[in-house]
Amino acid sequence: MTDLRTNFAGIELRNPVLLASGTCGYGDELAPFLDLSRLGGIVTKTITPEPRAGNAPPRIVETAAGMLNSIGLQNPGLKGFIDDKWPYLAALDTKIIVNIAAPTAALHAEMAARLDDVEGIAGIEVNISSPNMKDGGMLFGCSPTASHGVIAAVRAATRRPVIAKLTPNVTDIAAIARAVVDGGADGIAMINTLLGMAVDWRTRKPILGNITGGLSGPAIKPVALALLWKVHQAVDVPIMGLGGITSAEDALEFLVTGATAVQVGTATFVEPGGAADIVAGIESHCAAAGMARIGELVGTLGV
Amino acid sequence: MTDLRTNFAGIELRNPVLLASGTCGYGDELAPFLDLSRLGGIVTKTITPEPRAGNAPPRIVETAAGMLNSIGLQNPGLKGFIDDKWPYLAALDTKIIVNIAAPTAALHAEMAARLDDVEGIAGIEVNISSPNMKDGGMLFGCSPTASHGVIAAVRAATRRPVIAKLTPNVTDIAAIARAVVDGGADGIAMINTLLGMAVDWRTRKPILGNITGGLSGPAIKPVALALLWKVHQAVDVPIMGLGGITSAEDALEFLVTGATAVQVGTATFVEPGGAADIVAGIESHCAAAGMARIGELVGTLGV
Amino acid sequence: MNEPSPTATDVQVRVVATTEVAEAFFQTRLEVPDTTIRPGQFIQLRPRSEQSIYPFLRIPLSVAAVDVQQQTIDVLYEQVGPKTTALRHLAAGDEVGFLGPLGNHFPTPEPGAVPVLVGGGIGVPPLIYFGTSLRVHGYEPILLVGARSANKHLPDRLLAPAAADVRRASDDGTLGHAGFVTGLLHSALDEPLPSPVVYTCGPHGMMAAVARLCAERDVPCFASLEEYMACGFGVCVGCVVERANKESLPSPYGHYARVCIDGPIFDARQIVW
Amino acid sequence: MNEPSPTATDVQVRVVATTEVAEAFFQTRLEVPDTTIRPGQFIQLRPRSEQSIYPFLRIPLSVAAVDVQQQTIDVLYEQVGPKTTALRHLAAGDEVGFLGPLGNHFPTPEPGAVPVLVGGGIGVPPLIYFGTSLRVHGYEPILLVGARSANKHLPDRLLAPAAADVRRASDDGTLGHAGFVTGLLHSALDEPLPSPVVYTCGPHGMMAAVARLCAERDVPCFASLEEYMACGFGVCVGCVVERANKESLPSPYGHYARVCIDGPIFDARQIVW
Ligand SMILES: Cc1cc2nc3c(=O)[nH]c(=O)nc-3n(C[C@H](O)[C@H](O)[C@H](O)COP(=O)(O)OP(=O)(O)OC[C@H]3O[C@@H](n4cnc5c(N)ncnc54)[C@H](O)[C@@H]3O)c2cc1C
Ligand SMILES: Cc1cc2nc3c(=O)[nH]c(=O)nc-3n(C[C@H](O)[C@H](O)[C@H](O)COP(=O)(O)OP(=O)(O)OC[C@H]3O[C@@H](n4cnc5c(N)ncnc54)[C@H](O)[C@@H]3O)c2cc1C
Ligand SMILES: Cc1cc2nc3c(=O)[nH]c(=O)nc-3n(C[C@H](O)[C@H](O)[C@H](O)COP(=O)(O)O)c2cc1C
Ligand SMILES: Cc1cc2nc3c(=O)[nH]c(=O)nc-3n(C[C@H](O)[C@H](O)[C@H](O)COP(=O)(O)O)c2cc1C
Ligand code: FES
Ligand code: FES
Repeated sequence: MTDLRTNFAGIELRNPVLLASGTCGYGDELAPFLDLSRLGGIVTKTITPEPRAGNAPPRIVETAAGMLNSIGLQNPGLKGFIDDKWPYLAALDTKIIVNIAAPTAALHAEMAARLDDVEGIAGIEVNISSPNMKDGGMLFGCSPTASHGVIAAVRAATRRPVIAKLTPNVTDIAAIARAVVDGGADGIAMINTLLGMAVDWRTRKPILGNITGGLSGPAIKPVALALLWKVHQAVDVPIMGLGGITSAEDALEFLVTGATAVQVGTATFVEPGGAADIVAGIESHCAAAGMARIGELVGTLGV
Repeated sequence: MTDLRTNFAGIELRNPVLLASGTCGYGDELAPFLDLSRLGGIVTKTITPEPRAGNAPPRIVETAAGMLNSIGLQNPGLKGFIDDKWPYLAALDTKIIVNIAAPTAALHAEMAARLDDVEGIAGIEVNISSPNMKDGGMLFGCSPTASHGVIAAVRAATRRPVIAKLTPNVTDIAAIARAVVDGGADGIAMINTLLGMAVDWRTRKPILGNITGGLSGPAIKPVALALLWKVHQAVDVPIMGLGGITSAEDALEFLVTGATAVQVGTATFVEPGGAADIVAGIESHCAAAGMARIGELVGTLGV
Repeated sequence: MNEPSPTATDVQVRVVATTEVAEAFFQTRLEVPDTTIRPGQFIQLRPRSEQSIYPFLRIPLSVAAVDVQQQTIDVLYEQVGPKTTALRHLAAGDEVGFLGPLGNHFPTPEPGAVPVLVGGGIGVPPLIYFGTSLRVHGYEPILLVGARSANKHLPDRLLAPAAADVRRASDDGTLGHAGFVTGLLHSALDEPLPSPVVYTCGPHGMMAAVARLCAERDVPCFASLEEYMACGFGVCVGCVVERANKESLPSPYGHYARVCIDGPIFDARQIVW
Repeated sequence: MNEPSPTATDVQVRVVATTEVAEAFFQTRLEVPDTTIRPGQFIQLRPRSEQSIYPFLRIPLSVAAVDVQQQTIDVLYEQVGPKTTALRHLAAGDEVGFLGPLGNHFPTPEPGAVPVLVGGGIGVPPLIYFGTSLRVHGYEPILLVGARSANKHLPDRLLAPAAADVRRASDDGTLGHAGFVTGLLHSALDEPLPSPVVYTCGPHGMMAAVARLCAERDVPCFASLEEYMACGFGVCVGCVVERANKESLPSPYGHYARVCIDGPIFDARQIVW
């Protein structure tokens, strides 16, 4: 038996496996297929200050070993979340991290402050990286200064652990990571989706209504690992690794490379109960390898 | 019958299908499997001023719908290329584009000038984007200023068309594209590989000797199309599109999205004769669609 | 129509057999643990081994027939890409991942009404199961079927259980009415049918035309929509359709409905075509 | 040993049959248009349909047996991941992409020499074909085979054609010598063999130990290397091994040799272990 308990930036997790933002909604649709209490936690679909309609369809298309999405952050808004979604989440026996995005640093801070009044939230993940959030023009997550600004504002507005979620679509992700840590981030989650596009040459049209979208799934795992490795070397805060994880072995690769915990995203669409199997697989692999605590594995990559 | 002839930045191509740098060597190993005269052209494996040994193995690993490589530009150097490789290439009935990389702008220019004395080269592709070229520290292709500098130097040193090959690993590829066009690039080739990594969690070691490598193959096609679309809107020079092309349909998607020609890379490893099949497939699809010239398709994406 | 939908489960099931029933159109019979599936519901299959991650996403398919005795269901599908190719190549006895039943179901018409089922191409399968079930409940549905040409039409033996009155159209005139299936609907609605109710599934353009025609004639119309799906159970919000009457919604959050869980069947007047 | 290697071709071939010959170890027989393949050469198979792109790269496998009459070849492989899984699941009659033969071949020993073949795990297959061919040419090879345990050992009937003298070792002592195959080699080289020549294929550590032992005893040693391969025909420069005596090379360009085309068989003294 390996002890899988993990402390992530002050959040006590039953095990290091969470569900990624936007791939588990607000928990309810998954419950028939997955016992959420078997997971370390779940990260809610991004909420924004006001409700959003999201992008015009089609919003989804499969690509080689992955998929593109352009959901466009359809969500009920902060108030709708608290009124309609939180009661269900609050009753779950797992840690709930709330993922937020807003058009300005100040609005991020306002959201975080308002959520501070809601009992039971384990942490705030700040989505400075969604290719579907266009309100702010260029993404915050593409500029160290803007990233720093958003995270500092949220940090000042909440008593909860703040996790910055980074985009891979940048030249120097280590610089962004240093900026958010400097701004007070207690942890980092990475990666969000890669910018991607699919085209139907016969109709001569993009397949997604939004033209481009975010690429996720096994196809991006090598990119996620390379960027995780860069960021692990650049900063000292704990990192949640994600991008293409579909198996326990995948998860273990992220842990070895420097992630303290992992998030399962797109894989849940294909195997709704898969995250629990990943927990079980991690436990049996680590037990077979004679590890007492999962932490013994984290960041042990020898190069 | 659709006329597939394509003028790319002054280079008259039999058809818009070329082989990508580093995936066709200097032509000879492929000849048993592929009649190179059926292609628009081939782009040589990158040559550098001096011979290079390349990186320590392992250099290759398969990933989901793709592969990582860390060849590290093993090549015979400029003189070795001209003496040992060029005679074979010169005799081929297809356009030969020579791909170069060097640690400084001045050395790029020197190489281009020396190649100007070699009769028969159709164009120069400047690899400012290989994740395996570390001599210059940060890649030229990651900075608009550095990219501009290299291309301007090469442009001044050669009478041949100059094609800048861009990396996808940047925040704003349109800015890099504008910089190289400003520096005098006659065309753009994109994309080079994405930064990636693979890990063996049991041995707790990276799989590649070089730790990270370049991701190529079908997995990256959505990224290549999205970036092509961005660059197509940003500049007016012709673009060679590449990244994950394995079929005629893939090639047509790049043409529709804004590529004047395409390059086939990793696919050649799996189907050594595949590029010729892609030419045939493009021809039959376009003929069936009643197109007189392939150019009618280029950049026709309706959004 | 207001019984709750059966609960979906995620199981491995076995292939009984696959047969080609029209050109590039296949029927696969699956042995399932539970046949409690309502007409109009669909399933998500994963036609690959545990070791493989390709094809990556599952394939949504309507249920075309249910055999409660044999504990089997049939899916009918056109081979169009990697997932349908993988499914078609499974051998008898092979396992396939089965998630379902998913989505809502066709609403039962008022007693005495005449259900007019209008299907095109890969939209025909759910109407077969629906028609079969309607007849069990004493209705006499009319089935209008369109396809590109004769060789793309499903054979009589597959359509017969769904309706005594089957009428066909083909775009190229090689079978039945020459032209679109909407031509057949036009004629059918001209007949003196007692309170017709239209149910349609097929290409978007076809269903839009059907919906328009029904609106003109003031005939109720229910459409079974298709959208690219990732999850199929409501969590990704990827498979959406725009709602009509957005003004009446409490927030823009509701502008789009999910085809997989809020549908796939919608009252044709409640969505933007 | 100096005849040129046969020319490689890229063709589709058919699976005759696949059988499990040891635990998770499979033998697949392929019907090939041309059996001109030299011992030590390998092939690149693509066990998937044209429509599918997964598994993406081909799988390099040594040729373990050739039947000139039946026009078939055998490959022997352990199921370790997606590609070997896909290959193993092909049915009789299925097509598989075949690129080959590739690489160089084992050098024939001087007349009268005793070939000592040292194989471990998935390295045994090429030695079977080589041993069989050596016996046809009048040599009497000794075959030393190592595996993790008895159930991973290939059966006698597969090894018998390669040598009259087969000696086995297993790491866990469940069959033959308890320990590594290098223990067997130690003993064999202690025997008064007339000019022994060692040929080895197996895990890197095993071959390195074999090479070391041979260097100590001044016995010639040829090793068939394995590296991750993309192309298999020399164009990607991915499958390299570091050369010894780099000082003697004209430029650093030659520091690394390609296993697929400059090998897979190297004189053990010419590479860095
Ligand atoms: C609720 C639902 C029920 C369905 N029922 C059936 C059925 O009973 N029989 C049947 O043959 N098909 C049905 N489909 C469509 C079927 O799911 C697709 O044809 C299939 O996923 C294609 O997968 P592929 O990998 O073979 O081809 P792909 O390569 O994925 O696609 C081939 C072509 O089909 C188009 N396509 C793929 N998926 C969709 C989609 N979801 N919506 C619209 N266009 C798509 C693509 O644009 C492409 O042109 C249904 C779809 C949904 C959403
Ligand atoms: C010239 C040559 C000849 C070969 N002959 C045989 C043979 O006759 N029988 C046989 O069983 N295998 C042979 N192999 C190895 C075989 O190619 C691999 O086992 C196979 O590619 C694994 O593919 P996979 O998708 O099933 O597993 P993967 O998931 O790709 O790999 C499974 C495991 O094998 C390792 N591995 C994969 N490929 C290689 C490689 N090329 N070198 C070293 N380790 C690797 C991986 O690190 C991983 O741990 C040969 C390899 C080469 C290069
Ligand atoms: C359909 C979909 C919706 C997503 N929505 C969000 C979101 O609302 N907020 C967010 O931070 N990330 C979102 N993501 C990104 C994922 O959380 C994750 O970062 C990414 O998909 C990579 O992980 P994966 O490959 O495991 O899916 C979404 C991803 C998908 C596929
Ligand atoms: C093994 C390998 C070697 C490569 N070497 C080079 C190189 O020397 N110079 C270069 O500009 N690009 C090189 N590339 C990048 C390719 O030319 C191409 O940009 C990239 O692989 C994306 O295309 P693809 O997905 O079709 O392979 C190499 C790619 C691979 C896979
Ligand atoms: S397919 Fe995911 S919500 Fe409908
Ligand atoms: S595998 Fe490509 S050079 Fe050897």
